[in-house]
Amino acid sequence: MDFLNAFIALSNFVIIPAVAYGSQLALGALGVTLIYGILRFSNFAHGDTMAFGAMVTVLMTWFFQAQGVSLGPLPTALLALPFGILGCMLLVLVTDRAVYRFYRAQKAKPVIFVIVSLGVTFILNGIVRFIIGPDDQRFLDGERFIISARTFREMTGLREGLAFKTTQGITIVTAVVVVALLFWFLNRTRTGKSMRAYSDNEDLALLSGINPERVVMVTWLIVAALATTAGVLYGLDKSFKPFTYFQLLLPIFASAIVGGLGNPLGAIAGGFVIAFSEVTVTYAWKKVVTYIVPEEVAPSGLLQLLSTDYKFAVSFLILLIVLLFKPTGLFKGKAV
Amino acid sequence: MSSDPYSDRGNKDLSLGNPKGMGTATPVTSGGRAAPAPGGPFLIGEAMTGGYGSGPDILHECTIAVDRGEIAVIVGPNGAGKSTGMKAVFGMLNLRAGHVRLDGEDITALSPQDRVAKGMGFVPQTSNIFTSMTVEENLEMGAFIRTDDIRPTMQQIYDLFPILRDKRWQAAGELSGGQRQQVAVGRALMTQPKVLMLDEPTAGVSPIVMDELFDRIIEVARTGIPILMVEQNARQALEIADKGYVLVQGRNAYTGTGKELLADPEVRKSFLGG
Amino acid sequence: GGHAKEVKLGVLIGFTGPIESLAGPMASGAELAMQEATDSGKLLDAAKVIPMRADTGCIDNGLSTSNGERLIAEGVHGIIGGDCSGVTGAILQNVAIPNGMVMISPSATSPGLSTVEDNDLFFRTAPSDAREGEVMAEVLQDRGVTSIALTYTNNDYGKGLADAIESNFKKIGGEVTIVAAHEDGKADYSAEMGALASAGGDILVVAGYLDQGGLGIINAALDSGAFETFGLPGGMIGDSLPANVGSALNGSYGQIAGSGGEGIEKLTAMAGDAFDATSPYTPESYDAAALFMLAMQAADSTDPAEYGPKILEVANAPGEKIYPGELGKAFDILREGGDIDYVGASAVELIGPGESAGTYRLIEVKDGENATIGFK
Amino acid sequence: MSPTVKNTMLFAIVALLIALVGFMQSWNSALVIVNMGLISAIMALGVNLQWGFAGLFNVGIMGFVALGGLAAVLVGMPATPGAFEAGGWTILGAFGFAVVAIFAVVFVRARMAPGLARKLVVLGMLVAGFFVYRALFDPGVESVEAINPASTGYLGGLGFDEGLWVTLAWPVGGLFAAAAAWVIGKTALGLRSDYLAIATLGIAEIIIAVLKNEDWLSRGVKNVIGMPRPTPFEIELQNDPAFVERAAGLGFTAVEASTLYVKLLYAGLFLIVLLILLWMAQRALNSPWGRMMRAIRDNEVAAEAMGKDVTARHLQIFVLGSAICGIAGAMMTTLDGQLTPGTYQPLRFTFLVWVMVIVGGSGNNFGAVLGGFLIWFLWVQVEPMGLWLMELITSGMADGSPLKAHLIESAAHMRLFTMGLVLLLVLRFSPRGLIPER
Amino acid sequence: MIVVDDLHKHFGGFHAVDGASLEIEKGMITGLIGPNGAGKTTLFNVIAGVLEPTSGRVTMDGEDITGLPPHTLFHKGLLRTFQIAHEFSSMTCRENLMMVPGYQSGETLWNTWFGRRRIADEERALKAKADEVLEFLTIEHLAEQKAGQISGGQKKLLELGRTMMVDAKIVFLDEVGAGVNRTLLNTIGDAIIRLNQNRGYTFVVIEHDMDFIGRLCDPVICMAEGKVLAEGTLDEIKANEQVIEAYLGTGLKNKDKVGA
Ligand SMILES: Nc1ncnc2c1ncn2[C@@H]1O[C@H](COP(=O)(O)OP(=O)(O)OP(=O)(O)O)[C@@H](O)[C@H]1O
Ligand SMILES: Nc1ncnc2c1ncn2[C@@H]1O[C@H](COP(=O)(O)OP(=O)(O)OP(=O)(O)O)[C@@H](O)[C@H]1O
Ligand SMILES: CC(C)C[C@H](N)C(=O)O
Ligand SMILES: [Mg+2]
Ligand SMILES: [Mg+2]
Repeated sequence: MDFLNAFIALSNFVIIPAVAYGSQLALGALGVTLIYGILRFSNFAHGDTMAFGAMVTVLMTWFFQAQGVSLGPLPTALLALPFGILGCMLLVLVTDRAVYRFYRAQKAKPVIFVIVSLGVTFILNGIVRFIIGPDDQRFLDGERFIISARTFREMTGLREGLAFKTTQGITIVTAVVVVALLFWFLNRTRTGKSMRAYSDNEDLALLSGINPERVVMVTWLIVAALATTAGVLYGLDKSFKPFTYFQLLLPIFASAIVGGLGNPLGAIAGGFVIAFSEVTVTYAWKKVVTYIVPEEVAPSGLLQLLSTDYKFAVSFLILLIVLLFKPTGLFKGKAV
Repeated sequence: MSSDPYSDRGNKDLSLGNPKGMGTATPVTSGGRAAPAPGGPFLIGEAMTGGYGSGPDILHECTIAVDRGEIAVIVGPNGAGKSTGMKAVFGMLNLRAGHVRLDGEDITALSPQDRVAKGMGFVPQTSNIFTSMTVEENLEMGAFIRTDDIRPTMQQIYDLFPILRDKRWQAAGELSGGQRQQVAVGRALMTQPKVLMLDEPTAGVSPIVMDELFDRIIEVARTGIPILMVEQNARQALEIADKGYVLVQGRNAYTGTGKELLADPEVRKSFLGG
Repeated sequence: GGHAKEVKLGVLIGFTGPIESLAGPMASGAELAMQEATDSGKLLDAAKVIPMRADTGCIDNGLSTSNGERLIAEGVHGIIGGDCSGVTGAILQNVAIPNGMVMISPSATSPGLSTVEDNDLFFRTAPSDAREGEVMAEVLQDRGVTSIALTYTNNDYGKGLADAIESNFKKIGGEVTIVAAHEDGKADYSAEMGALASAGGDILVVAGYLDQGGLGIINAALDSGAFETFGLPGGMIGDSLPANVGSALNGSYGQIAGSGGEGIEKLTAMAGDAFDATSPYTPESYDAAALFMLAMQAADSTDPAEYGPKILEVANAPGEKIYPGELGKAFDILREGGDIDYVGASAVELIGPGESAGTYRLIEVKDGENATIGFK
Repeated sequence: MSPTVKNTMLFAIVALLIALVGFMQSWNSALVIVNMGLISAIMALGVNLQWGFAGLFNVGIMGFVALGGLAAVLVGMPATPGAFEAGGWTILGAFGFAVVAIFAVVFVRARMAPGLARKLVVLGMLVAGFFVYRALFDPGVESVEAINPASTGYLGGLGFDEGLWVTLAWPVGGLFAAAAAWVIGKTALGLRSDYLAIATLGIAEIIIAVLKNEDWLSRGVKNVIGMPRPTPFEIELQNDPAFVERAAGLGFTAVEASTLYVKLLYAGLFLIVLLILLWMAQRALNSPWGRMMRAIRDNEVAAEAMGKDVTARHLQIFVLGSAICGIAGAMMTTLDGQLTPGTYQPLRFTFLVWVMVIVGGSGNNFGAVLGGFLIWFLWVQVEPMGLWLMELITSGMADGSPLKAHLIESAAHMRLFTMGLVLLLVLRFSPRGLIPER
Repeated sequence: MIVVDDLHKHFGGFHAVDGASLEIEKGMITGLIGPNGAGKTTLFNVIAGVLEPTSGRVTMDGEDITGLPPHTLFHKGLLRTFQIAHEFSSMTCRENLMMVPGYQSGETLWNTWFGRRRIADEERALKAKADEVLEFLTIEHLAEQKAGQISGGQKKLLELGRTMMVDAKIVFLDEVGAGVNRTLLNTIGDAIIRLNQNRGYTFVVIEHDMDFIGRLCDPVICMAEGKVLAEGTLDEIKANEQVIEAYLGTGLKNKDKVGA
């Protein structure tokens, strides 16, 4: 019986990866949820906005690396991030001007916005691939691990290793900080409140002296910052590849929705729900159980509830169950 | 079923293009320039002609005016164009003819936003609160353009409508019809406007609150702020009105002091319910 | 017979979609062969070979079929493609067979395509995965591996290959602790990693694509310290993998269809900096294009019905061995009625229903690079 | 311009575009577009029914289309010899057991008093049931999948592979989709807008996951190829002297004539289906039923108070719309001649259909049909357009310049780019769709 | 006819209806008054099946109707209007009315394809009926206007009009008067009385206009804080101290400041 090793194995393969993945999803979901909450449509272009912001950052990182600039143990990309954010801000503002503003003036239905954002997705898709190509790009440098599995084993003498990556650490910290900031911003500051007012009743907001275009602009700026940060952190942790950002959209939307659309706390909760359900339900408990039970009764099978083929299906099943009991998500999101 | 029977967004689905908060009027777009136009009452919509979008004219050379310290009341049958007239004065409608002047300044070309900045306050007839925000936040939004301390005003509102104090942390969309109306009026009072426009402020409020409200309106007016309001509780309203307008089919049908209109048997019979 | 001064060859592969990063080099490889033929001035009556690109999206039947029809409409004389096995079947059935068009796929490797009814119009320069399964099992046995964890990309390629590896490895007495699918292009592979790590095994065999889920899985395994050595079938062999993973990949090994270093080295030299000739299925693409033109020369015709039957002849012995860069020479031999045995960049040897026999190059990652350590 | 004239013109323009393909490329290409256009139009009709009529945000179209495809396999493919003996019956038995077990659970739940005891018993029964089910199911699956896995390894179907019998798969596809929609509707229709959307999206993903991984059912990712079709094979026609002669009489080569003939046959069949469905949808829309649906869409609470059973109506229309998507899915699989679960991607089968509905004009059946044709045309034809665009841009550049090479290299990615551009342009000039709801 | 027995409706910790018990007699026009937030609308919503009660029972003609969905209650003859107008905004006013009657044969899909004749006949009758109602409400000129584009008061009229499209047994009117012109309101009052006397409709009317209540209603029930505060004729109610304090008030204080 070896609870310590069992626990380490579980942390290494379930808890840490799920928390990190959950934070990544949450950061993406925050952007989606904000657009939905304020501008009231599901932005399909969010994945590609992330890709765009990340791309600018990647290019800047390469530039810095070529110049020999570095942040020591931290990835140089963090230094390039502000530039990525700026680039992304420029992009979203231009798209808003060129595309969305027209439909706002038309008072178009949200579904039109959704489809329009699909069009924007296509275009961004083309632009990003055009600039940086469809391939994987590496831009991570600095210390890869806070603690690697091997070091951990050597340090503790345990059989199981525990790995914790620098990027995972940064992602988790960023997610927590960002959500706190956003929550404070929306609920406590004047600008934040005016954004919520605008989302609630555009005409009345106008009557209260709120400038709609400013609200829209601030929203896009925040979204650009969020998207770039999320995109870069994801790219650092995994790899930068335009196609995966589009694929990331599905779990991101799932997270935003389980959490309750329009609610920043919901986005975080949703990200974790999706991440944990993906990782735990298909987990093979053999290793963990083998450590815990006496040797004679050690399991011969994998002790896997479902094969990993169904991991995506399972996370959606969990999403469905959550929605059946909480029809507007865990945190009572908007259902406008 | 819906847990919120008040939800006026039918299919609780924004994607369905529920027009809530999305009026069909095409407001005057930003950027007009205000030009002085001497004389006249403090706020006047003069010989206004116009309608919604590209539809037919609803207003026909309709004139509404109110002066400092006065209460002007607009009455008339349903669909006469009272609310349309208010919206026109507030710039939420593109006028085809006529002018709007505030304090001698021609503001016909200003957007509603700019008019708010000029100190005009307006409570629309419908969708006049932020349903997803708390009562207190609704009031704060009323004071959005103010930069001074808003707490005293808020206390005054709570004193005026005590029920709102109990409900201050509740989402306004969960209130009863009359309570919502109180929030709407409270929101407008928070603005501390230079001129206040109310579209049926007393619809659905109980007699005791209505009295409080009228009292308050009188008080506000006597501090010098002109008040323009549409009312269906016309007799009570005309009793406190300095000026009354009867609109019929978008035209001025009768104009006079409140007392005069109340005394006119024709007006009483046709518009005030006898 | 008389023929046009132009030969058009369609390049119908997935420029967008899940293998978009492979498609570029593949197309370049095919076009390199065409360029070479044109430059030689010896094909038919000094014909100019014109490539026509079209997209399959890798997974979009409707798009592939439409684009196939479009290529036919534009008068192509042969189609290089499809790329992914799924759409390849669709193009074959809906475009190639009805129109009597010959198709040579450089990359569709599903065993299912071996038995499909094709009216002798379908060939491939890549071997069936059934064969790779045997080879991989032998490689593992040679290395003394007794148990493997196996993960595959969830499509007909991955599934077929995984089946083949599993059954062959079990046949020779190995243990397969787990067979877990992974989907390509997903954001995260922690769940798969959890299951694979829990099942354990000497090494992890990744039957996936190197710039898709395969890479994600390997990164996840290394990050969590679950596996240190990987078995790498063809879809995982390419320069970008060691480049992306870094030194941690050293010591991993596998195999890819291909033979004698000569062919591939020549191609690499020819490609120069223009594109990466060792990118997966790029040599096969070069060879597919070459086979078309050689068969046309042998039949002295661009009519599929006439040159189609020649493909097996030019590809296989007897005859003089032909390597990349030697197309001109081959055209000469053929014109004079001689015989050639096209070897090309991927050691072409067509067997049975017209697919590559499958010689495999054994690879081991050393010092961050794929090193060839033998052939099988 | 009166709306009728305008709409006729829009249809004429799309017809002209397709005809242009016929003239400039080939009539085969044009007919391929027409055939997929017809199928797309049917899908769009189904989605329009749900969205345009009832305001149900269904983003699970892909799943229903795939179920239709499954029906095509189960109806059309021959049964695998020996599969049922080997494990088919065991699998069916396992399903039978599952049904019985669920009924048992429901029965026990109804009989026992609520409380912890009941919860424990129910949970225990469910867990035990699951394991027994797996114990029955897994060996069956294993033996079925063991039968020549490279080419069969599944149960096969009913073998309706003679001529028009093949089309039996289409209504069956509709039924499959309808059955799934009923189950989904019963559970998920309480959800609103985007919550319903993600739920249906999830269910579609689950359906695809099942199709991909249950090899005994339809070979999973190994694909079913060589499916029967209602039309003759081109090769047969080419080998039929009578046909070749008649073709020659009309001035066609055998290959041309046979390929065109087969496509025309398909087009005819699809057109019949489309017309029937369109007629039904139009009639329904312009009737008190349609009025009721619009009322429900406008304001559910009020419709409920006016005596309309909103839940039942939603379920009805959800099932109908999904069934139509299922029919289209079966038709598409028949046309492709193969079922490839890996190709079912939300972008292609869900969002593209949505684009069709919105661009065409939601709430208007003719709009949906128009959108189906137009968007499909673009989806296929923007690639050459993108290439052309790139050539235009690079025409001024020096040959061999790296930028030019890069641009031409990226041309394929211009497909989506151009698609996006066209989409935005159409919606810019006609924000409510080309043929808006009245 | 309707008996409400110790009804509770809680929103979280807030008791909107807090043990209300009352009886509505057949053939009467019962007035329901009370301060804003007294729970009147909530009570309506519970009776009409829009909200589930936390506890308590509602019976109609002896039959337990607690928690039945609104559409079932509609077919039992129980109709209601909404305090905040719930029009079908993208449909014309006439369609708003024509959709009301239940069990139209054109609402069955089968008939829409194969029963056109019958539908056409029914539709003609419905249209005539709808036009009659529109005319009564003085909004016949709006028949073809989208209901989302009419004035606030007109929407309330339409709301009322819907209840006139079918033969109801009992109608709950939630502040039909708010926002309606007083002269027109008098006409509506007359109509209510007529429907009550000639067709035997039972009415329950929420209103804050005491004149209107006085003209129509007997008895009158006054609610406050979720409970029934008083019950009786309007005069009795008006004399009730608690009612005056909570609801009626004592008139304007600033009357003296009214100038001119
Ligand atoms: N969904 C809800 N959530 C929380 N509180 C609610 C909700 N709906 C109503 N309430 C509260 O219940 C109380 C009763 O509301 P109700 O609408 O029944 O009042 P009413 O008597 O109809 O008032 P009015 O005359 O203003 O229409 C109010 O205080 C309101 O704030
Ligand atoms: N959004 C709109 N679009 C088009 N027409 C409208 C719109 N709103 C109102 N109308 C029409 O304009 C006319 C005047 O409406 P308005 O709302 O001004 O009336 P009102 O006098 O305020 O009536 P009420 O007392 O009922 O509120 C009505 O005939 C109405 O049908
Ligand atoms: C392009 C390749 C990676 C395709 C793969 N060999 C298949 O058959 O699907
Ligand atoms: Mg009005
Ligand atoms: Mg009320």
